[in-house]
Formats: sequence, C-alpha cells, structure tokens
Amino acid sequence: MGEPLLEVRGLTKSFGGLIATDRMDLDVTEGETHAVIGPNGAGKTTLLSQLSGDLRPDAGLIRFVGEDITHLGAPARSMRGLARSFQITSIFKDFTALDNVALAVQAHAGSSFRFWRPARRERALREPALEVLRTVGLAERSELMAANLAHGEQRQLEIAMALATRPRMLLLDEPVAGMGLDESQRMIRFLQSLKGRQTILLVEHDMDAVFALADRISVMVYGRIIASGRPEEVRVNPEVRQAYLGEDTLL
Amino acid sequence: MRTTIRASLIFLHTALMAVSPAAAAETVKIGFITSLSGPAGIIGKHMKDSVELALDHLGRKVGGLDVEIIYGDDQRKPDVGKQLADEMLKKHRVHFVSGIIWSNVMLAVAPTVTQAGTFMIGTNAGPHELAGKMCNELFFTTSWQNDQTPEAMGKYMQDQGIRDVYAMAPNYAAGKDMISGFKRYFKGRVVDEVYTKLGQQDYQAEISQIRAAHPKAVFVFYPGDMGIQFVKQYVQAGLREQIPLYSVYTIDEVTLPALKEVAVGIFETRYWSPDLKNEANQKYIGDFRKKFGYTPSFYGTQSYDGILLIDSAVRAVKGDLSNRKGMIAAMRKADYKSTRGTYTYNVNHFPIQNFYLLKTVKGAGGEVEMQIQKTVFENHKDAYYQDCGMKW
Amino acid sequence: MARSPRALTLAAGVLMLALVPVAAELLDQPFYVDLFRRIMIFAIAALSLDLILGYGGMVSFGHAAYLGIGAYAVGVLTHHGIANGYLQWSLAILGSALVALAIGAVSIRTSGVYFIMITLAFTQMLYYLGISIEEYGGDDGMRLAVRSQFPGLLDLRNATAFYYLVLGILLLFLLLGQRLVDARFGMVIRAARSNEPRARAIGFSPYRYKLTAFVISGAMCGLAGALLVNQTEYLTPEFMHWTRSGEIMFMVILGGIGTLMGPVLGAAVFLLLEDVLSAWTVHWQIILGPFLVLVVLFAKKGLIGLVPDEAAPGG
Amino acid sequence: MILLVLEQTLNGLQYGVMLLLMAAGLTLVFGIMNLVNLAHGSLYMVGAYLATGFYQWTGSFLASVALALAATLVVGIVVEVVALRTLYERDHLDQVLATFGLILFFNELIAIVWGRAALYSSLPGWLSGHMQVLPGVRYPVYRALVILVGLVVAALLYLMVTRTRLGMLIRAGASNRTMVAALGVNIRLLYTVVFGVGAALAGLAGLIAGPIYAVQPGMGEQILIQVFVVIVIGGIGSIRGAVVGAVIVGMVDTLGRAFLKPVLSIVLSPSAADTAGPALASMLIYMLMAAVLAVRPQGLFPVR
Amino acid sequence: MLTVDALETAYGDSQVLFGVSLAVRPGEVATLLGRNGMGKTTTVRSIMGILRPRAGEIRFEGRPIHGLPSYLVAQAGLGLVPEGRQVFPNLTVRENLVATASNRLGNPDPWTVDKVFALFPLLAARHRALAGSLSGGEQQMLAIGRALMTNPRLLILDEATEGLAPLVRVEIWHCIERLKASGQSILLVDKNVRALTRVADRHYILEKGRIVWTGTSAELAASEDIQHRYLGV
Repeated sequence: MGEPLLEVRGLTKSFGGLIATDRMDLDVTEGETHAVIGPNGAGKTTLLSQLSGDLRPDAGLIRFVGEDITHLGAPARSMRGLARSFQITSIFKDFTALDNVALAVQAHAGSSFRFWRPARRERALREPALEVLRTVGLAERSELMAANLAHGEQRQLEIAMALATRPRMLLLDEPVAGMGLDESQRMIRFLQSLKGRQTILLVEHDMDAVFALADRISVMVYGRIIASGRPEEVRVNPEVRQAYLGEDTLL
Repeated sequence: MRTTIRASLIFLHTALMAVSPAAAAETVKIGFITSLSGPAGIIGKHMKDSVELALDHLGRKVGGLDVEIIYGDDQRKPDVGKQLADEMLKKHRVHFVSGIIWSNVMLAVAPTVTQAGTFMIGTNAGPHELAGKMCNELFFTTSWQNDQTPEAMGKYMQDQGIRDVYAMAPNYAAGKDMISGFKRYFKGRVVDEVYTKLGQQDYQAEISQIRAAHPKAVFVFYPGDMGIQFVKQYVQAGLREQIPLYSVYTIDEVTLPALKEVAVGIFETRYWSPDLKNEANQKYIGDFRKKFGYTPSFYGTQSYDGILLIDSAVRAVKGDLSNRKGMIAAMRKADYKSTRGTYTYNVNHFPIQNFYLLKTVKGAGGEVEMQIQKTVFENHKDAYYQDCGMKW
Repeated sequence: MARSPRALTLAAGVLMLALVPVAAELLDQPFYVDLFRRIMIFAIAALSLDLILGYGGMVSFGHAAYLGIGAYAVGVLTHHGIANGYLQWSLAILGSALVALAIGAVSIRTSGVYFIMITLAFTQMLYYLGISIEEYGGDDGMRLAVRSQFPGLLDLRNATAFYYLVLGILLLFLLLGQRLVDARFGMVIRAARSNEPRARAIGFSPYRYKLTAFVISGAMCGLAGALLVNQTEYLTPEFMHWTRSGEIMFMVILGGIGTLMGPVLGAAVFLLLEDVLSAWTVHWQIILGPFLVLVVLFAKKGLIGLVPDEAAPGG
Repeated sequence: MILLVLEQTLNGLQYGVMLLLMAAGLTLVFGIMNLVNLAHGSLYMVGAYLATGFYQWTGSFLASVALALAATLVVGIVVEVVALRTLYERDHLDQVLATFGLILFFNELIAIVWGRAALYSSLPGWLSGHMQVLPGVRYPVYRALVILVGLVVAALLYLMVTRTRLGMLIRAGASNRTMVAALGVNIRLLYTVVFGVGAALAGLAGLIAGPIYAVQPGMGEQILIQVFVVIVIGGIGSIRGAVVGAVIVGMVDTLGRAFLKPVLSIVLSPSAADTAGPALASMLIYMLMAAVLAVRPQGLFPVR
Repeated sequence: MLTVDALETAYGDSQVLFGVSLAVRPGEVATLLGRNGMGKTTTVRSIMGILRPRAGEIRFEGRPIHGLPSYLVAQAGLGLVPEGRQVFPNLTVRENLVATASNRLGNPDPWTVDKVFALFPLLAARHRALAGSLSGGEQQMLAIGRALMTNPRLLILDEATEGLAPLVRVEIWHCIERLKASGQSILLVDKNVRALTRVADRHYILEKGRIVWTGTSAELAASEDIQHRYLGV
C-alpha cells in the first residue's frame, strides 16, 4: 500500500461544550471501501461534513491526494474529486431527476458562465447525466420532478449526483438510512458493484450494509476512533462490543 | 335590437362628448396643488378652504363659466408635485394650475405647466428664479417673492441696532432665499447660518448648538409645522429668556392655535394681517370664520386671491379660454378685490406691495393674535425683477 | 410550448401594449401613453428584481438603489450639459452594475433577514447621499432640462417614439431573461436557490454566480432608472426611498415570483390599480394594503399562477 | 465646548431611549417568533394618536398615557391574533410584504379617522419647562423625563428577561419553540403576550414621541428603519443587544449630526465639509450597520 | 394509560407511519425499538402533537389527545425527553429546569430543582452554567430533569443514550431504573436491546412504520432471530 488517498490527522471540532470530533486520525487507501461506524451522535456526520468542507474543523489536518485541503471550501474539494452524499436527502427538489444529475455534470464540465444557450439542450450535459441515472437504475424516472420521487429513489438520485462529478472518492452518509429491506438490499448491491473501481468512505449505521461492503471498518465513539481494522477483526474486538454494542458488562 | 343600437349610439355619443375638447371648453378646469397630508397638511387645509370660499363668493362660477377644481396633494415633494401637474395637464386638461406652498415644489411644477402653454397661478411659493431669469408670461403669483419678507425683517433688526444674529431655515429653495433676503438689509454679523432638513421635527440638537454659540438674537424661517416644533422646543429648552427670537412665516394663524401663549411677544414681518382694514379682507375673514370656524391665514388669502385673479382674467376674455394674450393682459392689471388692498404687478408678475411689522399679542378677548405695529416697506419691489426679460 | 396558455397571454399582452399609443391617439387620451410607459419601466425594474429574487432566492430589499443610480447618471450628465443618450445610458448601466458589485460583494455573504437588512442599509446610504448632494438638488431633486438625446435615432420628446423604445427594451429583457435563466448560468443560480449546500457539494461556488446575477440585475434596473428619469423629467432621491423597493418587490410577488411574465403583469396591475383606486378614493391605500396581505397569504404563485402552464421544470 | 458635548450626549441618549422602546418589542418578536414585522412602526403611530386623542379627551396627561398604553396593548394583541399569526410559518419575504401591506392599511385608517394633517399634542405645564442640569446647561424637563423613563423601562425589561419565568420562556422560545411547546407551554399565548408587550412598548415610544415630533400618518416608518438598524446591530432577539444598539445608534446619529461637520472642516475645506458633513452624518448609522455585519454577521450579541 | 391505535403519519407526500398501535400501562416501562429511519421518532412526535397524525387514535388516561396542540398533550401529563436532547442552550442549567416547570396534575410530591440535582449530582455543580456549554451526558441529564420538572404521568425518552460514553450511559440507565422503582411510567425509544431488556417490561419493534413484534423482555432476550432481523444486532 502506498500513500493513503485521504489522510486525517488530529481533527478536532466542538460545539459549545460538546466535543464532536476529538483529535481524530483516519486513513483511506485508494480503491478501498472504508466504513466508519458508531452510535448516533458519535460524530460521524460531523466528521463527514469536515471532510467534505461543509464544516470548518477547529484543529487538525486533512490531506487528499497528497494536498492539504483543510482550508478549502466544499466546491473546491468537489473539484479535486471528493463527492459526498447527505444523510438527510439533499437534492434539487424543484428540478427533474435528470436536471439534478446534469447539474452535477455541468459543475465539472467547463465554465458555467454561459448566458445564452439553454443548458437543457446541451447534449454534453444531458447524455452523461442520463448514463449515470441508468447506472443507478433511475433512467425511466429521469423526467420526474425530484420532489415526486419515492424516498428510496431520492436516495439513489443523491448517489447519482455524487457519481456524476466523477469523483476520486465518495463520501457516503448513511446511504440506506430510512430504506426498507428490499430497497436497502438493492442499494447495497449497487454499491458493491462500485467496489474496486471507486474509493468509498462510508458512514453507516446498518450493520448488514457495513459488513456487506466494507474492506475496513473504523469504530467511532464520542468523537474518537476506538478501533480500526478488517470487519472480522472489528466484530470480535471486545472494546468495540462493549462501547458500541452495549454496556451489559457494566450494568 | 333597435333599443340596443340606440343605446350603443347614445353611449358612443357620450363617450365622444366626454373626450372632445370642444365640450371641455364650457367648464374652467383648475388644478390646485397643495400639501394636504402630513405635517404641512394644515396649511393645505387653509388654502383649500379659502379656494372653496372664493368659489362661494363667485357663486360657484369662474368668469361666468362652470368650474371644476381638481385638488392634488404634493406631500411636500417636488417630484410628486411634478407628477401631479403632468397628470392634471394630460389627463384632466386643466386651464390653470394654482396653489403650491413650497418653493422647491414650485420650481418643479411651474416650468412644466408653462411649457405646456398653461397658466401657473402661484399662491404662496415665490422662489427667486421665477422672479428673475425663469420668469414667464404664463406665470403669475398672488403672494410675494421669497426674499421680500425677510428683507423687511432684516431692515427692522438693522434699524433696532441688533447685532450678532444666528440665522436658521429649512434647507430648500425658499430657506436660502429667506436668509439671503434677510442679509440684504441686515448688515450686522451673522454668527452662523444653519440649514436644517425640510420637514425636520426635532430641533433639540440645533438648539444646543445655538446655546453654545450664544448670539444676541436668532432669526428663523420655519413655516407651518416646523415653526410649531421649533418655537416650542426653543421655549422648552429655556432659550427664550436667554436669546430673543425673530421670525418670518413662522408665527401665523396656522401655528398660533398650537403655540398660543408661547408665541406672545415674537415679531414677524408680513404683507398681510387679519387686522388689515379693507372691505375685501373683512368680508373674507368674516365669512371664513363663519363657514370654517377658525381664523384664516395669509396662505388662505393668497389662494382666495388666486381664484379671484383667475376669475378676473376669464371674465375679461368673456370666457374664451383660448385667448391667452387677453388673459395675460387682464391679470397684469390685478383688477380684483385683493384681501391686501390694491396692489400692482411688477414686470415679472410678482406683486409690488407693502410690508408690515407684526407682533404676537394677547388680544382683548384673551386670545393670542397678531397685530400690525408699523409699515416697514411701502410698495416694495423684489430684488430680481431686473433679471427678468419680460417687457410690458 | 408555443401554444401554451402563457405563451398566448404573452402574445396578447405584447399586442395590447403595442396598441396603447394607437388607442390613446384615437381616444385623444395621451395620458395613457404616459401611464403605460411608466408601467413598462417599472416592469423592467420588477423583472430585474425577479431575476435575483425569484430565480436566485436573494431577497433584496434595496432594489430602488439602482433605479436611483440610473436616474442620477442621466440627471447628473444632463446637469453638466451632456445630453447624449448613448453616454448617459451606458453610464447608467455601468454605474449601477458597479454599485451592485460593491453591494453584492458584501451582502451575499449574509443570508436571511440579515441580507434583507444589509441591502436596505446600502440603499438608505445612497438615498441619504442623494439627499446631501446640493449640487444635484439635494432633497428637492432637480428638473431634467432635456430628455436623453439620440441624434439620428429617435427623439424621446415624441411620446410615442419613447413609448415604443421602452416596449422594445422590455421585450429585449424578457428574451434575455429567458435565455439567461435557461442557460448554464441560470441553472446554477436556480440550483443554488433550491439547495445551496447541495450546489456547493457538487462543485459550484454559488457566491460568484449569485454576485454575477446580482450585478446583471442591478444593471438592468439601472437602465430602468435612466428610463424613469426621462419619463418623469425630474430627478429626485425619492427614487431610492425604501418604500419604492417595497413596491417593486410587491409587483414581483403580485405577478408571480420566479417567472418572467409575472413581474410585468404585477407592475401593470399594481400601477393600474393605483391609478384606478386613487381616482376613486383618496383613501385607496386602505384597499391596497389588505389586498397585498391577501395576495401574500392566498395567492402564493401570484396572478400568473392563475394562467395554466405546462409543468415547467426547474422553478 | 464640553457643555455642548454634554448636552448633545443627552440628546443622543434621549433619541436612543426612543429607539430602544421601539426596538425592544421588535427584537423580541423577531427573535422568538422569527417574524419580520415592518408594521411595528404602525403601533408606534397608533400609540401616538391614542395618547394625543386621550389627552384631548381626558385633559390629564398621566391618564392619557395609561389609557394609550392599555389601548395599544389591546391593538397589538388584536393585530397578532387577526393578521400575524398566520405569518409565523411563512418565509421572510412573505412577512415583509404582508406587513408592508399592514403599514398601508394602518396609515390610511389613521388618515380616515384623524385626517392626513398632523396633530400637535402639547405638554402639561409641569412638563413643558426646563431644568438646570449643570450651571449654564438648561435641559427640557420633558426630555429629561424621557431619558429617565427609557432607562427605567430598559432596566425593567432586562430584569424581566433575565430574572422571570416569562423571560426564561422568551429566551427558550427563541432557541427552540417546538420544545417549549412540547413541555407544556402554550407558545401561542406566549407569543400573543410578547407581541402585546412589544406593541405597548412601541405605543409608549409613540406617545413619548407625540410632543416631540408631529403626530401624523406614516410617522412610524420614519423611525422604523432606524429601529431595524438598532436590532440588527445589537443582534436579533437580544434585549441586551437592543439596549446597546439603541444607545449606539442614538449617540452616533446625534453626535454625527452635531460634530461631523466641524470636525471635517479641520481636515477638509469648509465648503467640502459643508457638503460631506451632513451627507456622512445621515449615512453614519447605515455604515455602522454594514461594518458590524461585515465583522459580526449575527450582530453584537447573537442570541444563539 | 397511553394507547396508540392505528396511527398514520406523513411528511407531505411521503407517509412514514402505516398504522402503529401500542400501549403503555401505569407504572410500566415500555420500549419502542427499531433501526434508524423506521419511524420511532415520528411516532413520538405524533404522540406529542408536534406532528399531526393523518389517521389513528391516541388516548391518554382515557382522553383522546390526537390532534391537540403539543402544549395540551404535555399538560395532559406526558413529559418528553427528545431525541438529540434539545436543551435550551442560551439558558442556564437551573433556568432550563425552572422555565417550563409545572405541576398541573397535582403531584403530591412534586419534583424540585433540588430533587433533580440529587438525582444528577453532576448538574448541581454546574447549575449556573449555560446549557450549551455542557457535555453531551450532562445535557442528557438536564433534558431528563427538565421533563421531570413538569411532573409528567408518563415520561417519554427518545434515544436517551445515543452518542454517549459508556460510563455515562450506565448512569442514565441507573437513573431510569430508579425512576421506575419510584413508580414512574416510562416509554423508552432506543436501539440498545441488551440494556433495555433489563430495565423494561415490554417491547414494541417498529419496522418501516409498522409494529412488527411485541413481547416481554424475556421473550425478546430469547429471540436472537428477532433481534437480528429487526434490530441488526
């Protein structure tokens, strides 16, 4: 293994008296699917938002492809190949599904300071967008308003938008949250299909999804990574079981 | 079917009648612009009531023709006045525009009206531009040129040997005219000239400055609402006993009901006073009090005079409203019963008239009123008529 | 697309506007040329506001500033004896674009109520600046000695020629606006309005686009200001009074936010209502006020919402 | 010169106190109900008219103050219940427009009832005099009283917000109204009470302003924008911010008008100072607001 | 004392609850279990009147409370400790407790600030601190104390141990046990099966907006399959 694609050192973020990220270190290697698990409120989404540039850390360093990106904003990180999905579905609700993805394509296809030609007639934007929709299985729903898609479909669209930016690394925030069993199975199968081709940092609660997808797992509690390793290692780690899965031993 | 056609024809006929200019000629249309809203609204009321009284006296006819008055509220804003004038000219097709309290409004309105070939009969504002370079044969005023009244006060104060005067006025066309008029005859030291925002209501900060400057006297021009506020606050601050106050267009029948005793002893100069003894004035004041229940002001007399002046012009051309030359010639004679007595017009269509010194006193009945003390100027001409190119 | 009810409404509206001078001539009511020219000028201002308000989600409560800048550009040059319209109007557009750039650069960093308030604050500054410059009439403002002159092209003193020029500009801006909002640029500002964090996450820096839209909008409104001062032939800081911003905003909402025809319709209905109501009673605002409240509460999509439309994607 | 500065400081304080009375209600409504209420100035106007009206009717200044305060409280509650309740859930744009509509309505209503011309309310004799503040400095009794009343009201408000249950609920509501309701507090009633109190304070400002300014339709809008500047500078929703903001704005505005011109004339030529002085003075508070927002986008005392 | 019958709730167009039915008896500790996004919090919010249910019936001590505004639901005797704690950050600890305190139903031995401090000594030490400056565990204790100060007949805790350090969680569980011992009825919403089987009497498992399993602690503890299928343990 060479240089990690993403390197986090001493990352710290607190809200008032609440320490959400506590001197955290994390490495993600090119090509792997790395899951961060932990109970709700452990600071997973806060971590992801700092990685994507939506939140400014109080201290620490984030390095991506060898470059220090700690002080870059979200758009700049997207341009460098970091794409995120949101835990609470975040799409352009009053645009069609295709528009949503085409916008993501547009952001990475030359200047958007173009004032005359209708963007909806630009094949260079529409065709790649449609292609991505096809990959996630939303091609038939492309002309529907995003707001009118089912919840699971909106989650798929969320991933499609991230993929359309052709990222080097995907940051996925609970991609199967709120999905029924069938929907989450489908999503998991789709994400499995990306494995190997796409580096993924996955924050997830659903253990089925995590163990189905992850090459490596880091366990986060109280803003800190308490253990990191291959799934089977983590599964048997007593510290993890105690901290994450229950406190029976203490009761 | 037939009735429908007939009805349509009648409708069409009426519609054509309504818009054809020939039909309009049977009525004199006068647009009267004044300030009806806000703090200055009280002045507008004086003027509007006087216009109505004038029409009563004329039997609701002007020059023998039916009359239609369109009132407009300029809100003391020149742009609003201009817009009103445009509307009166283009939408209502008025023959005369009259009224206007404020010189800044007048400067916006008068050229608009005269350029459209319509008469502008000013009944208060007299900015120096209109007396001089911008004078126009279609512009007449029944009031005065702004500088004249403060000239009288300047002369009086000069004669009294008063020195070190602090001068204040609102920051607009008339305010500057007033101070320059004052300085034309007052030769002592002007400690400071302060211009405040037109319509300002709180003068406490300025009053503090006056106190710090400790002049020998204060000269102000604060018409209408501004006068009420300024004088009250001047008294409240305890300056009245420290520094005497002289004013023009500040203490009058508009402000006295609000000021009452506070104003007693203050001097003003003016061309008119309720106690001016002539038949027209006594009739006007008597009927006005009877109809409206309060004492009229010079704003009212001027507006009343304005309607009478228009009446004299229309009468002279026997109702031929297209005869502009005839009407101009008639108005130049000032041939009507003015409340100030007889007067003549200067070449610039501004009156040549007397100016008096007035004092606020407690009258016999205990009410506070203004009384003429003496005549400061007789047949006083304004300082700008030589700049006016009109010859007649 | 071409046959949608809205397209027909647009065509009918344009036809009607084009016929106003003819009708006014026939009825011998030249006043209506003035009235409808005024309506179209405010329609341009409202349209410019809607570009950032409806499409960009920026609640600018200081749009009257650009009306003022445009008007002052014309008025000041005329005051110094330069009546050349090309120069005046270029300055109006350029000047308001620059001011919009300055105001936008600061205010777009804030959001919500603070954006409303800071745009208002800047406009108040300009308003008081206008009031204090004695040279250009201060409080009183000043008459425009002559209308802008376009030697060899047309004469604005001719009410009809001026009318058709304004109509032409309005139509041009409608077309430009349509292209703008559908082009890549428009997609970005609409996306940023719809969901700014998402727009950032896919790689757009909304700030630059919003600022550009803000500047374009300011420039358009500046031209409206240049037209307005020619219309009234009077320059006054009142053009920049905050209630004017409120009125323009109301026109947008009344007509239909986030559409191009909406602001035009809104301006027409607002000013006609004002004309009709004020002729009927001096207390017309007691009707207009509650009407405004009702529109806000119950006609969320504005009047244009009453005209059916094919589900136009990407509001 | 020192006496002049002192006197102008008093003037600034007096103006600041008026702003504070307006700002207190507005900032609470803004902060806890998230409502941009442009019509707050109308309540100020209503207070001024009612006080003037009651004074003419009763002939007693103190009685008119009491009656006008009670009446504006009622008017405020009626306005809240009838018109504003539905606006809490709307976005700021809707609120701005709807309350702009209310302004037109109120101004016109007042114009119909009292006419468009301004009313002048006079003061009873015991208030219309002046007092010796320092040797050589006389200050109007009424304005001194205004300052005193304002400071007392500010202190009471501060105690109310920091010490009482109502104050705690107001602050709690500003940060999380759902939770306040879920813990058994009738938040609607709380809103109505707060709005009523805010209205009464605006009414108090209005009736105080009556004898200083002209009582006329539209008088509320002349002060409203300044009040917005106050609460934006202070931090929306913060009473402390409103107090500090009001004093700052009152001082900056008054002292700017009084001293900017002379100060500038030291640096610039007199004619340039004549032009720039008043221009800068009237822009000063807006520049201040822009500067504060540039450095602290949530105002000086952010609520959260 | 609380019965929920065929509750349906939607956010706009998307329905989240499809007929949830459950009941809590006086003095008992019941739980609502389920993975994230299954509708647990939506159920709580619907009960509390924060969300308006589309259909179904909610009764508390025999009185229908569905459709009531949330303050009336609370006044009827329900005390909420919400998901994410939601203390008032700009109020001090003491103020948080006092601001909404009440005893409308006439608890003969009402909660006081001192009693809450006795239950959570950590809070007593910080009573003048702003709630926003507390640690997560302290905030959770404060949120529980705040709800207790309304003297509720039924206490609802939504994800009360989420994201807390193990030691703190243990303290919270001990506190709940003590409350139970004092006769307090409690509805717990959580994912923490092991701890819950000790504290609680009965369990409801929520899956995609429906109750899919009900049983006692013993039954739940015995059924590895149910635990795995619905709770991912």
